[in-house]
Amino acid sequence: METSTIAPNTRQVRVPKNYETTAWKWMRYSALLLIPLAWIHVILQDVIVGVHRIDLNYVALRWANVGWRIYDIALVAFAFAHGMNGLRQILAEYFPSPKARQTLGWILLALWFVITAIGVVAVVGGVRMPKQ
Amino acid sequence: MQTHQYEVIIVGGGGAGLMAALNASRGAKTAVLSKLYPSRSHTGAAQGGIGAALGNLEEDHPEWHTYDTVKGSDYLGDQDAIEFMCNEAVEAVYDLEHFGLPFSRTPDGRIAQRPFGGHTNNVTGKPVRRSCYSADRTGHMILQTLYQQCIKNNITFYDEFQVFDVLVANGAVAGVVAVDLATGELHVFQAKAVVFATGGFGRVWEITSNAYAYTGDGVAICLRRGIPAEDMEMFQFHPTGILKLGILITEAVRGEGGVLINGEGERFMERYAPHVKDLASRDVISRAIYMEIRDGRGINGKNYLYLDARPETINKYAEADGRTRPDGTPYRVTGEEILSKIPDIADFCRTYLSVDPIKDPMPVQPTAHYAMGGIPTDVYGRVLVDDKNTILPGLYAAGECACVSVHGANRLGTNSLVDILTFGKHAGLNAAEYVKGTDFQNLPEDAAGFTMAQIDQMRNGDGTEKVAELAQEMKREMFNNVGIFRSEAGLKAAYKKIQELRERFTHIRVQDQGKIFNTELINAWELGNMLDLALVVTESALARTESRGAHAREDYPKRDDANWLKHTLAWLKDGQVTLGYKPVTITKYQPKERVY
Amino acid sequence: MQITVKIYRHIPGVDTQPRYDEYTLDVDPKERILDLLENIKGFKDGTLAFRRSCAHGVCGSDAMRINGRNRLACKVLVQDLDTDQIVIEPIIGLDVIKDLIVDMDPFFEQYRSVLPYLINDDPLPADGKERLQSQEQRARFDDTTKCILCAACTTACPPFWANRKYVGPAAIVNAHRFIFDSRDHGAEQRLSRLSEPDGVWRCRTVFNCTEACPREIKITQAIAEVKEVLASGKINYKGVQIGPERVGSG
Amino acid sequence: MSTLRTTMAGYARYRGREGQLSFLLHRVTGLGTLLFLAIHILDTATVYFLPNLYSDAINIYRSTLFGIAEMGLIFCVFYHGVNGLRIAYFDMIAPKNWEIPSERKTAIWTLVISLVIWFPAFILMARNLLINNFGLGG
Ligand SMILES: Cc1cc2nc3c(=O)[nH]c(=O)nc-3n(C[C@H](O)[C@H](O)[C@H](O)COP(=O)(O)OP(=O)(O)OC[C@H]3O[C@@H](n4cnc5c(N)ncnc54)[C@H](O)[C@@H]3O)c2cc1C
Ligand code: HEM
Ligand code: SF4
Ligand code: F3S
Ligand code: FES
Repeated sequence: METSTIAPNTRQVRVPKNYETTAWKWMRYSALLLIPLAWIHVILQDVIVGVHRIDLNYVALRWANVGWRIYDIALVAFAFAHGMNGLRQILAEYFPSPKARQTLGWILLALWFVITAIGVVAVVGGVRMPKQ
Repeated sequence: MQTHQYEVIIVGGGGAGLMAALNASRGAKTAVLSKLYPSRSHTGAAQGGIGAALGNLEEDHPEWHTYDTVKGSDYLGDQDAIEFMCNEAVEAVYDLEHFGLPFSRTPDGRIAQRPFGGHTNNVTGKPVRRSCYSADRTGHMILQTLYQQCIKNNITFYDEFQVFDVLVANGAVAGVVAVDLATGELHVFQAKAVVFATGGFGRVWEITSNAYAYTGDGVAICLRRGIPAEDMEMFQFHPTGILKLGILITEAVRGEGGVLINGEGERFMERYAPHVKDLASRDVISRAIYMEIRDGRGINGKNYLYLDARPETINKYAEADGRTRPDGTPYRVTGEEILSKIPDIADFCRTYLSVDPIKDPMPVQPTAHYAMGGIPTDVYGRVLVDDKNTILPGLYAAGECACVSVHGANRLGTNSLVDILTFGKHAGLNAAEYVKGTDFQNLPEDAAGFTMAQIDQMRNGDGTEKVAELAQEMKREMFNNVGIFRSEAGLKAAYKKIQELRERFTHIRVQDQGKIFNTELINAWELGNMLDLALVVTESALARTESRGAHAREDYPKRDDANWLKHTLAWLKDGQVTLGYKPVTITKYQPKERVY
Repeated sequence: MQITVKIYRHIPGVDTQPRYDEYTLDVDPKERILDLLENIKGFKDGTLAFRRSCAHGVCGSDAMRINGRNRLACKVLVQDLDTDQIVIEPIIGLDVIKDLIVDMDPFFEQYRSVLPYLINDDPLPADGKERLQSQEQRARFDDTTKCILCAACTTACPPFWANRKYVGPAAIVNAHRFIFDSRDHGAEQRLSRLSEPDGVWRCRTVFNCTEACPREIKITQAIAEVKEVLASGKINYKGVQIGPERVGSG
Repeated sequence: MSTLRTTMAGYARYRGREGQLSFLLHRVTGLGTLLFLAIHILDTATVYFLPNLYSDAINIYRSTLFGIAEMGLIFCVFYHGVNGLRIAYFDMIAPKNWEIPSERKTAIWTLVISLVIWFPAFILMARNLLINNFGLGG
C-alpha cells in the first residue's frame, strides 16, 4: 500500500508585489545608507562647525567640491524620501479610509517632489552671491 | 421577539457541537447556537490526548481499546456502543489530521502516541501507547481545528446565544428558544431537529476542573421537558487537580512517568494497583488518594498529596519498573524533555502555585471532572425518553451532555474526545438525514412563554436570597457529601440541603434589571439548572446501593451485579425525582472483578 | 490583605458617561483577579458584567486591561501586581457593549479573513492514514498553534487602536500557523490578503502584542517571519525541536 | 475622530513596556527630523533662489531657542538612527530577536547608546552656544 511522504523543507511561493512591500524594504535599505549620510552631515555641520560659522561663503566653499554636492543630493534624495514615506505610513495609520489615504498620498507625493526638486536644483545651481 | 428557521439547530459550539455542525450542514440548513464563542468551549481545556488504536508505536487493536473501555466503565457501559466508538476512533483521528490538526509526531513523521490510565496491551496487561496528542493541548487543537473547518465550510453561527428551552409539538421537536446575550432579546428558532451538545456540569461541585460555563444547561432543559437523565450518579473525580483551584493536571504527566507520593514519601499506588500503579483508572486513584488522606498520610497530614514529575523521581521509578523506550533502551528523561511534553501544565504550576514542576513536586487533590451521565441517547445521537428506548423524533444529544453510554460508571482518559467526535458526527449525520423526510412542526402559541416565566421569576422574587450564597452552599454540600465517597447518611443530608436551596432559590431577585449582557440573570438561571441536576445526582446516588466505578458507597463497598448491573433513569417533575432503570447491553465481555 | 479595586463601568446608549466604581475588598494575595470580579459580582454589585469561562487561561474569554496592561483576569494573581490599588478597564479598540465586555465580532472577522484553516487539495494518502510531517516541521509552527483568540494582543497594538481595519497580530499569528505548516498549500492566498494596505505591513513592531499574550506566543517574531516570506517568496518549514523530544516516551 | 482620541489616550495610558516606548520615540524622532529636514532643505535652497534671505534664515538658526532645538535634533537623528538599525537588523537578518528578553534589552541599550554618542555632541554644541550667544568662555 502506498503511503505519503514527508514534504520538503522549503517551498517557493508567488508573493504579490505591491507598493507596501517595496516601501517596507525601501525604509530598511535606505536606513543603512542614511546612517553615514545623515550622521556625518549633522555631526559636521551642527556639532563640529556649528551654525555660527555657517554663511553663504561657507556653503559656497563647501560646494566648490563636487563630492560634497553629490553627497548633499544623495542626502536630500534618500533622507527626504525615507522621511516622507515614513510620514505616509504614519498618516495611513491615522486615516484608514482609502479615499483619505489616496488624497494624502498625492499631497505627500507632490510635496516630496517639489521640496526635493527645490533642494536638488539649489545644490546643482550652487550659491549665487547676492549683489551688494 | 425574532423568529428564525433552520432545519437543524445545534446547541453548543464545543467539540461535539462543531462535529455535528460539520456533518449536518452537508445535508441540511444548519445553525449553531452557543452561549460562548465556539473557540471558548471547554473542549479546549482537554489536555492529555485522544485515544485511538493506531498502533503507530507498538501493537494495538480497536478490540483492546474496546475491552479496556468496558473494563474501565466497570461494566456499566453498553458494549455495542463502546465497540462502535472504538472502531470509529481510528478514522476520527485520521480525519482530524486531514483537517489540519497539528499532532505531535513520531521520528518517522506519524502521529505520536503515549500511554494513559487504563489503556493496556490486553496480552501483557502493561500500559499501551494509545493516546494521540499534541503536547498537552490536544483539546485546544481539536477545538481550533474543528472551528477552522466550520469557517472553511461557512457554517452559520449565533455566538453568545444562550438556549433556554426546547420546544416540542405533536411529539416531535419544533425548535428552541434562546436569549441573545448582547441585547437580552428572545429569539425563537424553528427547527426540524435539535442537537444538544452543551457539555458537562462540574460546577455543581466546589473543587472542579470545569469551566464556569459547565452548568449542565442541556440536561436541565431536557429534564424540564420531561426527558429523563441517565446514570447521573456517575460523576468522575480526577485524581490530580491543582490544590484548592481544581485546575486539571493531566494524566499524561503520569503517562510520562510522574508518580503520586504521599506524606510519608511513599509511592502509594503500588499498594492499590500493583500492575499499572499510577496509571490505574481514575476512580481507583481518586479513591486511593482519598483513603491516604483519610488515614493521615496527606502532606503534613493535610488534605493533599504530591504529584512528582521531577526527572530524578521519574527516572528512579522508571528504573524500578524496568520501563523501556519503544526501541528497547531504558526509559530516562531530562527536565527539558518533560517540559516539552507538558508546557501548559508547567505554566499553570508557575502561575498559580509558584512551583516549577521539574524542580518541585506539585500539590494535588481530586477534582470534580466529568459527567458520565446525561441525556440518554443511542449511537446515532437520538434521544431516548424511557426505559424501552423510545425516541423523541428530531431530538439529538452528543458529547459530555449525552449518555450513550460508552463510559458507564467511569470514563477512561482520552475517551471523551473520542466520544465527542464519534457521536457528534453521527448525531449530525442522522439529524440531516432525518430532516429530509419531515416537515417543520408548527411552533406552539406563546413559544417563549416558559422561558419568559423563568426569567420573570428571577427578576421578581422577594430578594431575600442571594444567588452567589446559594451557589456556594450547594457546591460545598455536593463536594462533601456527594463526592468521591458517599454514604446513605451523607446523601440524605445532601438531599435535604438541596431541596432547601431549591426552595430558597424561589426567593432570589436579580439586581441587574437591564437587558444588555445581563450576566447576573444568566448566572441565576444556570444556578437553577445546577440545583436541578444536583437533586437528580443525589437521588440517583442514594438509590444505587452498591459501589461501581466513580460511585463509591462506604456503606456498600462491593459491586453488586445481581441487582445493579443496570442504568439509572431519572425524571424530574414538580421538584421530585422519579427513578427507573434499563438494562446494560453486554455483548462480548462478561463482568468480572476489576483489578489494575 | 486590603485592596481597592476600581472598575470601569459603562453601558453605551444607556449611561451618558463612563464611570469608575470603587470597591474595597479583603483578599488573599494568591487570588486571581477573576476571583475578585466574581466576588464583587456575587456579593457587592450584581450588575457588573464581564466574560469568563475556563478560569485558568485557556479559553480566552477574559482579556481586560488590568493596571494599564492587557491580561487575562484568570491568569493574574493579586500578588503579581505588587500593589493594593487595582484598576480594571476594558481592552482598547473594540467597542464596549457593557462594562468590561467589548464587541468581539470585528476581531473574529479579521481572524476569518486570513483563511485560518488547512488548505491542501492534494489527494489524501491512499492508505487513509495521516499526512506525514517530521518533528522539525511540526516544531516550526508550534508556537502559533497556541493562540486562544483572546484579543489581548490586537487590542494592545497602537496601530490597531488608530486603525481598526488593520488585520491585527492575532490574525497574523493564525495565518503564520498555516503558512508555516508543511502540509498546507494556501500560503499564497493568505499572503495576498496580508500584503494589502491594512495587512501585515501596518505592524510597526511595537511589541505590545508579545508582551500582552497570555500564551507567551512570540507574536512579533511570527509577524516578522510572515513579512520575511512576503519579502523573499520563500518558506522554510524546518523548525527547531525544543528539547530532545524522543517520541513515544516509553 | 474618536479613534484618534482613543489612540492618543492609549499611548498615554496603556502601560506598554520598552517596545511601546521605543516605538513612540522612533516615531517622534523621525517626525522631528523630517520637519527639520524639510525646513532645512528650503532654507538652504535660498542660497540659489533667494540669496539675500540666506543670512536672515541662518540668523534664526543662531538664536538660543533654535540652538537648544538643534541639540534635540541631534538626539533625534542619533536615536532614530540607532533604533532604526536595530529594527532593520531584527527584521531583515535575525527575526529570532523579536522575543521578550532581547527586545527589552536592546531597546534599553539603544537608548543608552544614543545618549552616549549624543553627550559629546551636546557638550560641543552647548559650548558653541554659550560662547556665541552669551559671550562666555572667550
Ligand atoms: C480540564 C479538562 C481536561 C480534559 N482532558 C481530556 C483529555 O485529555 N481527553 C479526553 O478525552 N477528554 C478530556 N476532557 C473531557 C473533555 O474535554 C470534555 O468532556 C469534552 O470536551 C466535552 O465536549 P462537548 O463538546 O461535549 O462540550 P464543550 O466543548 O464544553 O461544549 C459545550 C458547548 O455548549 C455551549 N452551551 C452550553 N450551554 C448552552 C446553552 N444553554 N445555550 C447555548 N450554548 C450552550 C457552550 O457554549 C459550548 O460551546 C477534559 C476535560 C477537562 C475539563
Ligand atoms: C539616520 C539613519 C536612519 C535610520 C537608520 C532610519 C531607520 C528607519 C527605519 C528602519 C524606519 C522604519 C520603522 C518601521 O517600519 O517601524 C524608519 C521610519 C521613519 N523614519 Fe527613519 N531612519 C533614519 C533617518 C531618518 C531621517 C533623516 C528621517 C527624516 C527625514 C527619518 C524619518 C522617518 C520617519 C518619519 C519614519 C516613520 C516612523 C514611524 O512609522 O513611526 N528617518 N526609519
Ligand atoms: S496571539 Fe496571544 S494575545 Fe493574541 S489572541 Fe492569540 S492568545 Fe491572545
Ligand atoms: S503591537 Fe502591533 S505594531 Fe506589531 S509588534 Fe505587535 S502588532
Ligand atoms: S476565563 Fe478562560 S481565559 Fe480566563
